[in-house]
Amino acid sequence: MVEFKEDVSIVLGGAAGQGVQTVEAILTYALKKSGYHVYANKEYMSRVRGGINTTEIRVSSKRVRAFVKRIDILVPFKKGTLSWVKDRLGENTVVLGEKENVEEEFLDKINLVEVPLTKMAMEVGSQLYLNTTAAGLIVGLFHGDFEAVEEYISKRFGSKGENVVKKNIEAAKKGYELGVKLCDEGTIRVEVERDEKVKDEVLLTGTEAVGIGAFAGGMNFLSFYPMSPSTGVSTFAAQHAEEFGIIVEQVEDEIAAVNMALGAWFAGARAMVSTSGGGFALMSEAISLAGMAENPVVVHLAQRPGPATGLPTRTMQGDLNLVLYAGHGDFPRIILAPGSLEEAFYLTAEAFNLADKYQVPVIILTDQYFVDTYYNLPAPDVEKVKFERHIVEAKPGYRRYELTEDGISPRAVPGYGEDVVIANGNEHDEWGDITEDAELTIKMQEKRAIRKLETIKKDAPLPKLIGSEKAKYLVIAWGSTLHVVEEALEKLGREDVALLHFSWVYPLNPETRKFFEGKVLIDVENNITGQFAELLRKEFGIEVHHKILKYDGRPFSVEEVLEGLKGVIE
Amino acid sequence: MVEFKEDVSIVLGGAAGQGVQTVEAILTYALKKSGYHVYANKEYMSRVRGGINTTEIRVSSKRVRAFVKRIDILVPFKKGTLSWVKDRLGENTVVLGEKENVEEEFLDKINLVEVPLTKMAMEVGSQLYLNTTAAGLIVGLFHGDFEAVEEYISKRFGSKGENVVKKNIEAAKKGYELGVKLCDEGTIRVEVERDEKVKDEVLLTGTEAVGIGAFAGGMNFLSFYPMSPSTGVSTFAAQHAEEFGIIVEQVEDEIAAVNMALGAWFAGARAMVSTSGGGFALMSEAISLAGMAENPVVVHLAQRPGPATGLPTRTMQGDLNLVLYAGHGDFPRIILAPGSLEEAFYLTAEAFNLADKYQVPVIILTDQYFVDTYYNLPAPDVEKVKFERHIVEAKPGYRRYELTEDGISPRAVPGYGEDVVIANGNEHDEWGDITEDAELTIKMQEKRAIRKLETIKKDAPLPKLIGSEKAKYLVIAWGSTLHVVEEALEKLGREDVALLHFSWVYPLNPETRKFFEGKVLIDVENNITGQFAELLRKEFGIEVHHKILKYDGRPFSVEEVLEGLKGVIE
Amino acid sequence: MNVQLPTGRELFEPKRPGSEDVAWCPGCGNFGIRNILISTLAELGLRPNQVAIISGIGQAAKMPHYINANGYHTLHGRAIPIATGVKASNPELTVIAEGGDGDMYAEGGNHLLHAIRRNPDITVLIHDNQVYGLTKGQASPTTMKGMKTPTQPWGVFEEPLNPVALGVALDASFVARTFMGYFKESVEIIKKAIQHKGLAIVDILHPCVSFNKVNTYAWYREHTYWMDDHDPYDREAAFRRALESDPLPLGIFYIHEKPTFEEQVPAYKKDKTPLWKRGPKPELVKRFFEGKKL
Amino acid sequence: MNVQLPTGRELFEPKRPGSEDVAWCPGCGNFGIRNILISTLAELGLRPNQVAIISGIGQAAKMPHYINANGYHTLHGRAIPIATGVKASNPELTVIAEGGDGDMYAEGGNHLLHAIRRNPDITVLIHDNQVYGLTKGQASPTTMKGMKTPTQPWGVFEEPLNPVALGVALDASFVARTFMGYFKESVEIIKKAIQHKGLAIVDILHPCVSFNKVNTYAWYREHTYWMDDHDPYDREAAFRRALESDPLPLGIFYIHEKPTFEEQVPAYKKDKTPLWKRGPKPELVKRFFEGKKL
Ligand SMILES: Cc1ncc(C[n+]2csc(CCOP(=O)(O)OP(=O)(O)O)c2C)c(N)n1
Ligand SMILES: Cc1ncc(C[n+]2csc(CCOP(=O)(O)OP(=O)(O)O)c2C)c(N)n1
Ligand code: SF4
Ligand code: SF4
Ligand SMILES: [Mg+2]
Ligand SMILES: [Mg+2]
Repeated sequence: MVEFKEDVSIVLGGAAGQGVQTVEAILTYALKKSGYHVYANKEYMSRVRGGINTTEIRVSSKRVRAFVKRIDILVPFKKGTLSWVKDRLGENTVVLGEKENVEEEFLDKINLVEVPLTKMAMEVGSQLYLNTTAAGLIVGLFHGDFEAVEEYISKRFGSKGENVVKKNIEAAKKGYELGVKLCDEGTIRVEVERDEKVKDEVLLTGTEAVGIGAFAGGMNFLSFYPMSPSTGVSTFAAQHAEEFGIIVEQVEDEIAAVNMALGAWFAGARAMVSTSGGGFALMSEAISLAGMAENPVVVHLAQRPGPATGLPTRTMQGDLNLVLYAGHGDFPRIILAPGSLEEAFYLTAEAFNLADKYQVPVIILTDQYFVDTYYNLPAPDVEKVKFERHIVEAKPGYRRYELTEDGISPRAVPGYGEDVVIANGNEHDEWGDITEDAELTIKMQEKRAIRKLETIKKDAPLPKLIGSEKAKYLVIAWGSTLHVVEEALEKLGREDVALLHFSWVYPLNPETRKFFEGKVLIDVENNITGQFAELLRKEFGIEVHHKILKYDGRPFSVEEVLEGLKGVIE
Repeated sequence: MVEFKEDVSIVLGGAAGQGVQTVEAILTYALKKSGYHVYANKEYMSRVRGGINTTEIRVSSKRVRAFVKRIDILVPFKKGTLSWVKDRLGENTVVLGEKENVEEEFLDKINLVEVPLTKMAMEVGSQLYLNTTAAGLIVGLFHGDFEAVEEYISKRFGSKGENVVKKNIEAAKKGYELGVKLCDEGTIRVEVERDEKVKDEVLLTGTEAVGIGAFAGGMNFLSFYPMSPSTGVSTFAAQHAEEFGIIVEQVEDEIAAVNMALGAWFAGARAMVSTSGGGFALMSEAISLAGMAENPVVVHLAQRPGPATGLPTRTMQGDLNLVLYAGHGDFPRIILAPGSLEEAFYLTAEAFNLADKYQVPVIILTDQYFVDTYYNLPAPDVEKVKFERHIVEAKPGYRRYELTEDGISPRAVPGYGEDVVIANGNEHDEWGDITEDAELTIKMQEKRAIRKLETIKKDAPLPKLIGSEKAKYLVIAWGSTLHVVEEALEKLGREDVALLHFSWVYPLNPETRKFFEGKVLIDVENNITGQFAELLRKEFGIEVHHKILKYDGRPFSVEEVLEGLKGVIE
Repeated sequence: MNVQLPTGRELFEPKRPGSEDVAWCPGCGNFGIRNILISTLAELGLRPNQVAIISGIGQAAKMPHYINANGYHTLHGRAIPIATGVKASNPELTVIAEGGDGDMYAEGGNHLLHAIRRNPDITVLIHDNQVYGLTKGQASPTTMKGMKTPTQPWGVFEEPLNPVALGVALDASFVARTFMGYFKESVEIIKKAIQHKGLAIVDILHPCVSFNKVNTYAWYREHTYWMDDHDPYDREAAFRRALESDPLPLGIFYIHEKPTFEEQVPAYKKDKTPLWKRGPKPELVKRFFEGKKL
Repeated sequence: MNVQLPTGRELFEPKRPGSEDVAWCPGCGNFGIRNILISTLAELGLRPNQVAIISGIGQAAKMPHYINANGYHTLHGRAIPIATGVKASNPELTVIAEGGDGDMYAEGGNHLLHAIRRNPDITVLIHDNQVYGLTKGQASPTTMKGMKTPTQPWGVFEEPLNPVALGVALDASFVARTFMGYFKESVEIIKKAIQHKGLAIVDILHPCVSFNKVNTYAWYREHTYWMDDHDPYDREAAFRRALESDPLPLGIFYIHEKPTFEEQVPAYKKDKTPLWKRGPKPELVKRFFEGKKL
C-alpha cells in the first residue's frame, strides 16, 4: 500500500493531442469544487500533435501555489513518459496506468498500479475517452464530488452534442469508480483534507489574471500578433471583447501591434499589446517613440527562453535586460513582474493608471510558467482597483510638452478641447514642433530622462519582505518565482533566512537599498546570467553573494530552490 | 590688426544649399596640400535647404584633431549665423564678410572685416559663386597653394562642364587675392607654419575611414536602409562597389538589411549593415538570431540623439545601452567604438575577422561627430590588416554546433564540403536540429552565454592609457571623444591626470580592472546618463567619482572638457 | 468670451512659435500639397480639432508642423498603424495618414498591405516624389529604372512599385492618383478620398526639386493624363489603367464600398462613445470572478 | 574512400539523430509538401549540398529538419531576405525560401513585396493552410471571411490577401498556385519554379487537419481547378484568373522573364566567383589611400 498525505503531486503525461490539458482542466475544477486546494502547471512541446507534454496537479489540505519536482502519482498516456520525467521519479512514486505505456527499463524499479484505462475507454466506445476516464480515476482517489466532474463535462462538451457529453460522463464515472475502489481496497491511500473556504474561492490561470486585470484597469483596445506564451492573454481578451465592448485586433506583425496601441493611447484609449521576447524586440523602435513622444503604452511580455526562437513553449526570466534597455536613447519606463495571481490582477490594472499618469511604456513581465499556472485564491477585490484618468482639455494655447518640475506635462487628446494636440518623435519644443535648439534639447532630455524618472522612482513601491527584518540571509527574487521560493523557505524553516520579492522591478525606489544592508544576499533567477542581480549592482552598487540560477527552459521547483539554498547557507 | 598664431579656428555658416560643405571640402583639400595640418567638422540641420549649418575648420602648425568652441574667424553666408553661434564668439573673433549678414545687435560687439563676397561672386556671374569666393579668401589668408584650389575645383566640377570650372576658379581667385591682400595690408595676420610631411599624408573623414576599413577587412556585401548619419558609409561603399566588385544593396527596411546580411554570412560572404539607433532598434530581433544561430554579422551604427527620431543630424553617444542589450535572451556580442580615424580603419577591418572567428554580432559604434570629422593623418598601413578566414569544410558527419571547450564551433558554409550545414534560431542539438531537451539546453546556453563570452573576454585588448600610470586622476572616455579629451588634457598640462580610452567597449577584459585602482575616476560621455560608467559599475562594481556629460546634441569641445575637468580636479 | 475665430483656410494656418519657418526647399511640390490639403479641409467645413494628421518620417511627414490640426509626427513607416489606432479609438475624428513614398511603400509597405485588408476609415496621402528627399536623394520604391543616385550609381535596376496596381489587386476600398500641379482636381480627389467611407489611398505625384532631376514639374505635365472615361467600379478596367505607365493616368482608379474596420469591431456594436470617454466595467469584472468560483 | 552514396529521393532523407521524429500532425498536408519537394529536388538531379532551404518560423518552416539539404531555420517572416543574401553570396546554390501563410504574407509581407521588385533567383514556397498552425488556430492573412477562430470568435472580417493577384500586380517574375493533394502536378510546378531564372512564387494550398476545419482535403478538391487554356505570358489574363475565387484556379498564372538581382549587382559583372571564396583587395585599399594624399 502506498499512502499520500496532506499534499499530493499528480503528473499526467502524454502526446500533444491526447488530451492531457483536458484532464488538467477537469481535475482542477472538480477537486477545487470538492473543497481541495489545487495547483496545476503544464509543460509542453512546440508542436500540435505527438511528443510528450505533462501536467502537474497538486492537491493539498493547505493553500498550494508552487511547482514541485516530486511526483507522487504518475499517469502515463504514452510510452516515453517515464523517461521524459525520470529525474522526478522517487521511491514512493506510484505509476497508475497501463503496462504498455511503461518503458521496459522502469518496470522493475517502480510501483506500478495497473489500471486498464484504454480498455475502459474502449468499453465506453473509443480511445478518445481515455482522458476523461483518467480524470475520473483521480477524482475518485480523492473521493471528490462527481457532480463537479459532470458539470464540467457538460459545460465543456455541451456544444458537441448530448451524446459526447453522455459518453464522457460515462467514461469519467468508470474511472471514478475504479479510483474509489483502489482506495477502498487499500491499494492507494490518499489523505487530504477539504477546506470549505475553497469552494467560495476562484480558480484562475496566470493568463486570466493578467487578462481580467487589464479589463479592470479599463483596457479597451488590444492589438497583438500571436506568439507563445503570450497568445493566451489576447485570446482571453478576444473571447470577452463583445461582452466588454472593446477592440481586440490581430495585426500583421508586432510593429503594427505596438504602433496601433500608441495611436490608440494618443487618441485617449487604454491600449495594451501582448507579446513575447522576439515580438518585443521588434517593438524596440516604437518603445523609443513612446519615450520621446511621451505616449503611454502597456505591454504584456510573457517570457520564453531565447535567444531568437529558442524554446517557444518553455519558460525563462531572460528578457529583463531587453525590456530595461529596449529602444535607442535615454527615457524612462516602468517594469512590473507579478509574483502571484493577485499581483497579476492588481498590477495589470494599475499599469494603465501608471501609463496614463507618467506617459511612459509600462511593461508587465510574466513568463510561460506564470501564465500557465492555475490555483485557487480568494476573489480579488474589484473595488480596490481605482480608475485614474489623467486627461486634460486642450484649451487655447495648449502645450503638449509643457516644461514642468516633475517632468510630467498635462496630456490632452485630439478632439477634447478647442485647441489641437501635437505629438512628436523628433526633439521638440513645448508645443510639439521640431526644434534644433541646444538649450531646449537639454531641457527636454532632462525633463524625460531625469526629472520624470525621479518622480516615478519616488512613487515606486518597495519590494515585499517575507520573513524577519533581522534575518542574516536575504533571498532576492522577482516575478514568477515568488511562490516557489516562499515554499522552499517554509520547508527550510530557518528564521535567519528572509525573502525580498520584487514585483515592481524598475525603476527601483532608492530606499530599497536599506533592505540589503549587512545581509548575505542570495539571488534566485530563472536565467543564465542573473540579470536582476546585475540591475541591483548597477542601481545600488551591491553585490549578491550567491546566485541560484536555472536555465534549462523549465521552472524552478521547490526542491531545487531548497537544495540551492542549503548549498549556500551554513 | 588681429593676429592668429599656430592654430586658427575658422567657422563658415550658411543655409543648407548655400554650399558651406563645398567650402569645407575645398579648404581642407587645399590647405592640407599646402602643408598645413587641418581638421574640419560640420553641424547641420535636418533639412535640405534653409536653416543654418556651420563648419569648423582648424588650420594648425601641429597635428590637430579635435573640435574647439572658440571661433577665430567667422564667415557668415546668411543673417542669423552670428546668433546661431553666439556662445562661441570671443573678443578676438573676426567676422569676415558682408554687413548684411550680421544681425544688428552684434554690429558694435564684433571685429567685422567687411568683404563684399556677394558682390565679388556677382562680378564673376552669379551668386552661386559665393562659396568658391569664400574658399579662395580663406586659402589666401594662409597664402596657400592656389593650384590646389584649382585642382580641386576641376575635379569636383569637371562633370558640369568647362565653363563651370572656369567660373569657379575665377571666383576663387578673386577671393584668394583679397585674402592675400588683407594679410599684406595687415588687416589680419595669420601665422601658421607648414609641415612638409603633411603633404604625404592622407585626408580622410570618419565615414571614409570606416568604409575603407570595411573594404580592407574583406567586406563584400553591404545591405542598408538610408538613415542619417550612417548613410555616408553606404554611399561610400556604393561608390566603390564596381571597383571592388562587391554587392551594395539598398533594401526595403532595416529588418531586411540585417537579415540579408545574416544570409550572406551564412553563405560565407563578409557582410555589413550600416544604420543609426532607430534602425538598429528594428534589428534587435535579428541580432538575437545572430546570437542563437551563431551567425556572424557586422553592424556599423552611427549614433544620433534619441529617443525616436530625436535630432537626426546631430550627435550623441546615447545608444550604448541599446547595443549592449538589444535582442532577447543571453548571448555574447562585441562592441567597438573607434576614437581616431586610424582606429576606425583598423577596427572596422578587424571586425570582420572577429565576427568570422567568434560567430557573434560585432557592432561598430560611431556617431555623427565622428563620421563627419576630417583630418590629415599618415596613411594607415594596409599590410597590418590580416585577413583571417575561419571557414571549414563540411565533411560527412559535420555538426554546425559541435560542443567545444572554448564555445566556438567550426563553421562551414553551404556548398563547401560534401555534407550539409544546418543553422537554427530554435534551441538545437549539435547538428542544428530542434531540441526540447533540458540537458542540451543547459549545454548550449552555457556554450554561448558563458564559454564563448569568456573566450572573447580573454582575447579582448585592454584600453589605451594616455599619460602616467601613477596619475591620481583618471579620465575615462570611449569612442569619438578621444581627441577632444586628449587635447583638453594637453591644455590642462597636469601630470597627475591621465586618460583611459576605450575603443574596445565590450566585452571588457577582466584585467581592465587594474587601471582603476586607487584613482579618482572622471567619466566623460556625450549622453545624459553616463551609460559607459554604468557598464563599468556593472562589470567591475566601480563607481566613477565625477561625470562630465553633454547631451544637447552637439559634440564636446576641448574647452568644455577642460572646464569640466577643472571643475572636478582640485 | 467672445473671440472671433478664423474660418476657412485661415483656420488651418498654424500660429505657434516658429510656424513660419517651413523646412522644405523653395519650389518643392510639398508646398502645393499643403495648399491643396488646407483647401480641402476648409471646403469640407472641418475644424482643426476634428482632424488628426498622423505622419511618418521624411520631408512629406513634416506636414503636422505646417497645418493647424491635431498631429502626430511618428516614426518612419508607421503612420498607418498609428492612424488606424487613432481612428478606432475615436471614430469622430477625420484621420489622415501622411508620408512619402519611402515612408509608405518601403519601410511601411507591410502596413499598407494589411490596412487595405482591414479597411479602417482613414485617408492615406502619399507624397510621391519618386525619391528619398530628407535623406538626400537615394532611390525610393517608385524611382524609375535607370535613375542614378548616390547609392545606386549604376542606375536603379529594381522594378518600380506600382501602388495603384497593388491597391486594385488587393481590392482596396478607394485608389486614386493625382499630380499636385493640378490644384483644383487634387482638391476634388482628396475631398472624395476623405469623404469615402473606408481606406482611401491617394498617390500624389510631386517634384523634388533638390534630388529628382528626372521627374520635374514639366515631366509630370507631359507624362500624365486625366482619365475621363473610366468607371472606377470596374476592377479589371482599373487594373488595365493601373498598368499604363506612359502617360500615367490620373484620377480615381477604383472604388469598392464595403464595411470599415470601425464598423465591424465589437467595441461599437452597441455603443458609439469614443473609447477615451469610457471607463472600466467593474461589474463585469466581478461577474467574471463569480463565474470562476464554480 | 569509396563510400556508396545514395541517389535520388533517398539522398534527401535526413539521417541525423532524431530525424525520424517529425513534429507535424498525422494527416497534415505538410507531409505531402515534403514528399513533393524531395521528388522535385531528386528529379532535378541536385545534391543536398547544392540546395539551401531557408525557412521562417511556423509548422511549414520546420522543413529544414525533415529534408537533407543545407538549411537555416530563421525567424518568423524573415526567410526571404535571408535567402536573398544566401543566393547573392553564392549564386551556385539552389535557394528556396519556405514558410507558412502567416510567415510570408503577414510578418514577412514587406519582404515579399520588395523581393518581387528585386527579383533574386530564388524560389518562394508558401505552405498556405489559411491558418496559423503552430500557434494554434488564429486567422492568417489568407483565412476566409467568416471563419471563427480563438482570436476572431466573431468571425474574420478582414479581406483575405490574394497572393496571386499581388504577384501579378507587382510584375513578379513567376507566380503559381497548386494544391499539394495533386502530387505530380505539384512536382512539375515546383520544378519549373526552381528552374525559372528569377523570383518564383508558389502558393501551395494544404489542409491543416488540426485547426482549419473549413479548408479540408475535400474542400480543396472541390473548390479548385487546373487552368488548361491559360497563357502565363498574358498579364491581364493572369490578373483575371487571379481574381477568380471559387473555384480557385491552379497552375502557373504568370511568367515574366527578366534580369535577376544577381545578374545586375556589380559583384558578378567581371567575376563569377562566389563571395565566400574571395578575399579582400589590399592593392585597391592602398590605391584609395594614394588618392587621398593629394
Ligand atoms: C527606421 C528609420 N529608418 C530610416 C530613417 C531615415 N529616413 C528618414 S526619412 C527617410 C526617407 C525619406 O523618403 P520619403 O519617405 O520618400 O520622404 P521624402 O523625404 O521624400 O518626402 C529615411 C530613409 C528613419 N528616420 N527611420
Ligand atoms: C516575431 C514572431 N512573432 C510571432 C511568432 C509566433 N509564431 C510562430 S509561427 C507563427 C505563425 C504560424 O503560421 P504560418 O506562418 O501560417 O505557419 P503554419 O504553422 O501554419 O505552417 C507565429 C505567429 C514568432 N515566432 N516570432
Ligand atoms: S528635398 Fe525634395 S522633397 Fe524635400 S523639401 Fe526639398 S525639394 Fe521637397
Ligand atoms: S497544426 Fe496544422 S499545419 Fe501544423 S502540423 Fe498540424 S495539421 Fe499541419
Ligand atoms: Mg519621397
Ligand atoms: Mg499557416
